[in-house]
Amino acid sequence: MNWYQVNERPLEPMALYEAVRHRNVGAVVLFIGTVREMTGTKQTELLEYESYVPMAEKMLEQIAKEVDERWPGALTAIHHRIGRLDILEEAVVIATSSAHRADAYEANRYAIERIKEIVPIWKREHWTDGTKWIGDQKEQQPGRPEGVTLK
Amino acid sequence: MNWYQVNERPLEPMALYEAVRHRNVGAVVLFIGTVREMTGTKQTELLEYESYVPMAEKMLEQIAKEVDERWPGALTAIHHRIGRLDILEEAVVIATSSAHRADAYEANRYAIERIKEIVPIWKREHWTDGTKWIGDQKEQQPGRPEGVTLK
Amino acid sequence: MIKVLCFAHVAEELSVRSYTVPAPQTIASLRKGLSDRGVSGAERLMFAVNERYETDEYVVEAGDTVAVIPMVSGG
Amino acid sequence: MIKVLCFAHVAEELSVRSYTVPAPQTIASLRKGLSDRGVSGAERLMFAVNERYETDEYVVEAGDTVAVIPMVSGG
Repeated sequence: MNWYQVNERPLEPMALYEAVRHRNVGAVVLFIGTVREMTGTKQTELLEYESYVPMAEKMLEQIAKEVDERWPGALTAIHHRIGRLDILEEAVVIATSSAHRADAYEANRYAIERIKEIVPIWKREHWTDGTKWIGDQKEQQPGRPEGVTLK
Repeated sequence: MNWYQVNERPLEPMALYEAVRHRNVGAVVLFIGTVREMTGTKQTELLEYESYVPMAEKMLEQIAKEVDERWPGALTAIHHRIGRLDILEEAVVIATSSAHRADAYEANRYAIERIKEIVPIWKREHWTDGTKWIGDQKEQQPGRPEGVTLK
Repeated sequence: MIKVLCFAHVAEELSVRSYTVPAPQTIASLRKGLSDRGVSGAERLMFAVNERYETDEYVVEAGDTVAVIPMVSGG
Repeated sequence: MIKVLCFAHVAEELSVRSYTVPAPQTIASLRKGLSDRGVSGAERLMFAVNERYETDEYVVEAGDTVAVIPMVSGG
């Protein structure tokens, strides 16, 4: 299994779980992002994800390296789906593992926040009353990805 | 499926995942606690869990209610295994879901901390050099479970 | 009578999984009984009456089931 | 020449997925080109050269591939 993957295939959370398990892991955290129907009074019909795939997969791997620097020994596997997704379908799965639970939780949370900062994936909402490409709500420095190490 | 369960059967993380999903969930967090071999230089051969089962299942349900009070709408399912567990086997699975990821992460973390405070389950470590019943390392008020509401 | 259930190190130290004592009794008196019988760390034990945590001043009545609950270590 | 890749709202506004421009050019000049062609929010676009983020002063050379990266929204 590839640990960092962006493509149109349905996601398999247990494959990522199995990837990050080993004898000296005590805690695995899985995050699964699914397509939600209602946001306030707005009704989503489907989501459409687009990506600059080769760079996105590199960025996922970079996030895993950042995790390992911050929580030594923690393992991270991330798959993101692209294309058209219906309500209830999985868009992203992040699996983190560590000897102790605090690291596995924090590493996982870190990974999803970083995905929303640096991984070239875009979401287009198809609502009952129109469509729109969504920019992340995070405050970012104009023209520069948050926290990216530039040479 | 029972949402709150303590017995000797192997755990099935995906069953809990499926339980807490629905159309208005955007984030599911799964925590899976597995039996780890090494703790520093100590080598675990197996773990033995014992429980006061009917009360333990009630306490798991109480934790889910506490979660719903703190993160309205968040769903929680928890299975804990007891008996003898080998290295790599799953001891506990906690699934939480919510519209937004912050709630699902926080609810999940809250649930595992509460399990370690109020759920009558005890772990006996079988090391290569002996066995011991483990009391949680948390500081607790003597003779009183932390945070339990007493009438 | 009151039925008392024992678990983990308490069951091992007493070599019983349950025993009965006369009613009524406070939890404090049950705790002292365990201490007198040599149970270690009796001052840190928790108690549940009919599957609900109660504290030292609680009076356990005939027909109640008390669980002696050492520091838990699930997860 | 420099190959420029477009995604999401940028691709839609320009009605192209890629185009080429003469080398060398700074990212600042590519940004200005997009702004001049009517791309919205050009001042907030990010740029990657050969799959690596770079900033305005970076000089893109012939043969490089530049990706124009609107605010990402994965997850």
